[in-house]
Amino acid sequence: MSVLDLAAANLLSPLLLCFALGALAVLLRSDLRVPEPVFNALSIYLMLAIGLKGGVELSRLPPSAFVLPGLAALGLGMAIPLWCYALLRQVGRFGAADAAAVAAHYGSVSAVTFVAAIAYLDASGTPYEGYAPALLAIMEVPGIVVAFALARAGGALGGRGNAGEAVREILSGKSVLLLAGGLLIGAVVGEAGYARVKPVFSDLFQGALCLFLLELGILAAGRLGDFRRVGPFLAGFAVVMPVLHGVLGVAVGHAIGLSVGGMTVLGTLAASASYIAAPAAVRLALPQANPGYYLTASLAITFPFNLTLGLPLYNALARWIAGGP
Amino acid sequence: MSVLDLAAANLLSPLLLCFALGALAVLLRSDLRVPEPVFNALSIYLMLAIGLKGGVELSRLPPSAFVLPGLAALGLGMAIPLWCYALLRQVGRFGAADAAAVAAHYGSVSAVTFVAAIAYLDASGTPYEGYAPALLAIMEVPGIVVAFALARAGGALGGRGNAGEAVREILSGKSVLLLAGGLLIGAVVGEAGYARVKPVFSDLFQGALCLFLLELGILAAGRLGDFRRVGPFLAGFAVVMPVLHGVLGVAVGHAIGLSVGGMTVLGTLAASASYIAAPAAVRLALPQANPGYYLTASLAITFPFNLTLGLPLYNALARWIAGGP
Amino acid sequence: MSVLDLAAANLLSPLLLCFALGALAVLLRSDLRVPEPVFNALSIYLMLAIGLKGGVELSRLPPSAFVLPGLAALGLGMAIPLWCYALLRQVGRFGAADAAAVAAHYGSVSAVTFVAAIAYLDASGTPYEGYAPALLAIMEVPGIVVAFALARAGGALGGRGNAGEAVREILSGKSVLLLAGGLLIGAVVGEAGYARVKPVFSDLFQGALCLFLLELGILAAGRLGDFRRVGPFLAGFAVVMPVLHGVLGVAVGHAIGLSVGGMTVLGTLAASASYIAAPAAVRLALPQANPGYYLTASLAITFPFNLTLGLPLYNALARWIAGGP
Amino acid sequence: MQTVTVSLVTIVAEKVLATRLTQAILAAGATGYTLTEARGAGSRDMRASTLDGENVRIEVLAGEGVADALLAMLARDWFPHYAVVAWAGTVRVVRGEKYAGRG
Amino acid sequence: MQTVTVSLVTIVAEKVLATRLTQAILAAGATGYTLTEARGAGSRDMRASTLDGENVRIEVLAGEGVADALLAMLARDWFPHYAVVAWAGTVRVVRGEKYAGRG
Amino acid sequence: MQTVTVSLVTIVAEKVLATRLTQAILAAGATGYTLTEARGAGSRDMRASTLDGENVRIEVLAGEGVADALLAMLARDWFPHYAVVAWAGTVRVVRGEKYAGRG
Ligand SMILES: Nc1ncnc2c1ncn2[C@@H]1O[C@H](COP(=O)(O)O)[C@@H](O)[C@H]1O
Ligand SMILES: Nc1ncnc2c1ncn2[C@@H]1O[C@H](COP(=O)(O)O)[C@@H](O)[C@H]1O
Ligand SMILES: Nc1ncnc2c1ncn2[C@@H]1O[C@H](COP(=O)(O)O)[C@@H](O)[C@H]1O
Ligand code: NA
Ligand code: NA
Ligand code: NA
Repeated sequence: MSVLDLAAANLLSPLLLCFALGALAVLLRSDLRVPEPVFNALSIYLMLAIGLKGGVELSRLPPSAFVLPGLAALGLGMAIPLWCYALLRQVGRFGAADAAAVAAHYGSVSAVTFVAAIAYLDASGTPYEGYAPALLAIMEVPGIVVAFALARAGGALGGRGNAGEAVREILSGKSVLLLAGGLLIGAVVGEAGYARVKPVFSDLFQGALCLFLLELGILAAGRLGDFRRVGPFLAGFAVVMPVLHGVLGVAVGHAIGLSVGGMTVLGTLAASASYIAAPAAVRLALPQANPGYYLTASLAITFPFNLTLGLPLYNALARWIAGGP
Repeated sequence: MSVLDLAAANLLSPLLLCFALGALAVLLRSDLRVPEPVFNALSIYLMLAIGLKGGVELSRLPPSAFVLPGLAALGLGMAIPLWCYALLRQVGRFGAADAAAVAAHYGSVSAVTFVAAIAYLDASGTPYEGYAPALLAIMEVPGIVVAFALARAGGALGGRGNAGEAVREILSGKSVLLLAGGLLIGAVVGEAGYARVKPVFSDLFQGALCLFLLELGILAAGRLGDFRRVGPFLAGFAVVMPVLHGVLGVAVGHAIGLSVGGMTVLGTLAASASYIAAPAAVRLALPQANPGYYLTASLAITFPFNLTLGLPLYNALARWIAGGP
Repeated sequence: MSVLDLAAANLLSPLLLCFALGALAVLLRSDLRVPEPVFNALSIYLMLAIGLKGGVELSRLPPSAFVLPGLAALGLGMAIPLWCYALLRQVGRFGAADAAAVAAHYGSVSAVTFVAAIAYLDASGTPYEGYAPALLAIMEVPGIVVAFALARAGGALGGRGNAGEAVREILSGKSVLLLAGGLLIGAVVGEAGYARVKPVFSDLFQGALCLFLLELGILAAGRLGDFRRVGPFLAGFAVVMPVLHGVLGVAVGHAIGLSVGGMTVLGTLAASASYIAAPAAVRLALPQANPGYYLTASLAITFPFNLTLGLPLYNALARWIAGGP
Repeated sequence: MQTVTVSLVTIVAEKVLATRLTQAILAAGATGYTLTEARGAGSRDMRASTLDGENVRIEVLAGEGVADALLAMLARDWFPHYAVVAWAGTVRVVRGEKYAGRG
Repeated sequence: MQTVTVSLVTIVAEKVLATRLTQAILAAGATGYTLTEARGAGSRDMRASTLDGENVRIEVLAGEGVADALLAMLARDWFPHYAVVAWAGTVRVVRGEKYAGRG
Repeated sequence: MQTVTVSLVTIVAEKVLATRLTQAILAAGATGYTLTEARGAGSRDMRASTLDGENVRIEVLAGEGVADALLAMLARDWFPHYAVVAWAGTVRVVRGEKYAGRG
């Protein structure tokens, strides 16, 4: 299949169409909302499910297999904010706080984009390294820390903002905890223990993700009103940088010997921008940064872009680089 | 099996018994309630699941197969309020607002009654036309619009009430949107795409419906206190009209060549009264109408009647008309 | 396997590890919480699921098979508060209200501990009597009633406290209602009717329980701050009494001829302390009793103890008494 | 806008008390109440609500007589044992007769 | 602390009215509102909200003019048909200009 | 009913601030607070809460000194950057000593 065929198949999956339905609901001014406590519970479920499944896979690998990919993920997470910040300040003419805030989002990762990549690979029968969820966990926080350091250097930290506290909060925040906890539990209970909870944590995964994406479509479309505020530079940034980061992630994945699936995952992680952990941390540490910039860019532009066009692109690239069809 | 046997089997299904358990909880003054956000999420799930399944079926049919049944459903939905309104005004001596309000409820449809009909047919292995959920979607709104037109003619619209806005709200309301969206998604992704979300949207359906009916039992029984207010005329209306509409729906279904299952579904849809979309729309458009009338009639009388006795009756009729046993 | 092996296997099950993850979240001061409406819905689901499954089993047995175990469970529930109260007053030097409050908790039972016992037996392939959930239902309330009678005798009832009302409330409370209702529905619909809702009420059970235990871990760990208030006597009581009650339950089970699984269940029920029904009833009936005592003892000490070490112990005892390995 | 002055009593209490407290409020002569779910921290923090949500916050519009009766009832029957906090203020309403109650 | 005095109008209404009511509030000149979910009991108890949660409780900080306009609008358009209750009080805020509105 | 007069400060803020704000409230000398979930609209509407519910509404009973300290703290540390709104009123309580605080 060509890239376009793949993109079309991806666009017409239940996941993407549920996201589109949510966005449509906003455009029709419908009252459709997934109730907040249920959305919240779904996100707990998704994180735990990703972790558990990854943990079971992890238990089959020697720890050494994980060192290089872990370091690569860490390196990507820490490097990405550097050029994002520079670009936003120098070329985009953003203030230190806004530049650091956006950089934090692109340095961190989006768990749902990751999950969509996994679903994409599963649907096309492409295997990937079992420790992929661990890479997700590793890349959540470092990019945010680096961005805060840049903000401090730029004189944008201070006042009520408290970067240390904010970082402590995401480190102990539920998404890192559930991912890491799930990985550990999965590794400990192994295949046999996992079998007992598989009907919930594996069989229901795609359907639950549909409901989650329905609400994400609503939330993303709700941000479309801020589109004007974002300006052409940031809008371009929110599409071009994911592609560059995706290419970089795939290349790094190739360099350290990952499979096509693993390259796709690392590319997707690098390309994705956080819109759950990072916004909360940034709001607390950099109150003067404008959420209209960072949330709109990551949630309303980069997230749908990666979901629809990014994924097939990074995957096609990975297959091409691996010399495949 | 005789009609009575069928009714007994229906009464003793987990669905009906969960409804009864909810009602019992109210009678025992228990604090049992399905929390509102979860009930809400269940209704999103049920609507989307109905739509998805119907869409997959729909994708197998030529569009032409659907024209006649669609028109029949539309016709039924628009005609039913006419005689309901006349009857309530002339014989029942209701005011224009109350008569139109009740007529709107019986012109529209109840999704859960529809779903119970599907479950009933599935349990007895009776096939039905794949586009059935589309009929449900078609019949949700027109009856309400007709009833509002009657109210306007009767001089009962005006003041804060705003029928146009109310109709716009149900058209973009979550139940129409999820049904129609689900149908579309199902038709686009087809069997293969559906397989990935089937564990959630198909396997869990009956169990989720049990929990939904548990809460509906609580809500319906909570309306029993209003029974006195309803009066003997409306109480009779709430049992007799469903039967007449059920017979009419089955007959129309036969006339346009539906299967036994299809006739049962169309009969059930005609017989059912809305208690979610219609009450909200009526409350906004006809504030002077008394919810003690329309909600009690549709939710506390017609709904349980259809669920327990109506379903087997319409099904027996369909089998009889088709010349079956 | 030795008792220690069994205990280790139990400790490393997904259920226990999810409980531990919840506790860990509190220690790390994470914001992880299962939203209250979802937790609430999970508890409705679990109770109904336990009841339904038990009811299906029950429908296969002659009613006579159930008389003796039912009476044994009732007797245990009513006797346990007697010595608990005496011990707490005489040796522990607690006031009448506090002693009766704690006695009520240990006389009643914990549904989740019961469920963990079932999961434990299932995992090791040990069969148990089908009416086990009925024993759970029977033991929920009597111990609380006896404890209130003791409080009255001790002069601790009065003022705003209203034991009669409190007992009426738990009798019609959701846990008794769902258990009893589920048992009835299960018995009526039997294997065939149950099959339709099995994907929800059976296949999802263990996974749903994981999420429930995650939140229970959070709640239990949240009580650890009260540990000092509890004092060494009550802390010892909360570990020693479960063991004594567990031994007693296993012995009674053996005397009336239960299987190894049945003895384990009865031992676990006797050993368990309520932390949902009893606290609410006690708060209303004995307002002057300190929740810092009864909730901390039952939720933060006895519950985790039973879950981790108690279960394998009672099971090993049952196997030993039955002459097994 | 012609308005009359009535009392607004706000009560915050452990959730487990909700049913009983609203019954007592109506029994004390109030014509209605509005309840929202809440949580909080206070100086006692002794409660049994761990597993059952947290607090409820109840507002009662009432004439001054009923309002004082409510506060007196709370002080006598509820403050000693339960985590209950209450305050009273004065507000203007359009149709005062609705809240006159039986006090 | 230098503060200015503004009105605080609180409205309790059937949940089904929420969207319309908040639109009407802003149309009447208020600069914002705060909404919480609530439930309650009252003297009429005639509502269609069985299936849709229960009440909403809306607070509006506004100048006295807008506050009176709000009460008048409620009395004219909403009280006759809907389960709506409202009251107004006086509070101090730090930055009063924020709530001056268009009233 | 013998009552004393205390201040009631109400604060509406973005949900993401809840933990920090309640800590700051207790640090400013308040003896407790009551928090409810809310949502709203205002004149700034600049927030990061899209994915995390919306607002919290926090009530604090306190002596006038603590109440003024709270308002001052809000005006200094919170108003400039966050979507925070606050008001203060006067209410009667039965046992005033409970709320005297450290202010
Ligand atoms: N100073 C205060 N201001 C506002 N609410 C309070 C205050 N003190 C206590 N509360 C509320 O009353 C509940 C019980 O308080 P307490 O009995 O002091 O633990 C708390 O959970 C709070 O919701
Ligand atoms: N006296 C009252 N005090 C506080 N809230 C009230 C009062 N009366 C009515 N309400 C609220 O207003 C809603 C509608 O009242 P009603 O129209 O009287 O049924 C109720 O559900 C309550 O939330
Ligand atoms: N005039 C007002 N009346 C009541 N609440 C308000 C008002 N203005 C703002 N708020 C609340 O304060 C929050 C933040 O307001 P703002 O910073 O103006 O966007 C809003 O979401 C509302 O909950
Ligand atoms: Na990234
Ligand atoms: Na109908
Ligand atoms: Na026990």
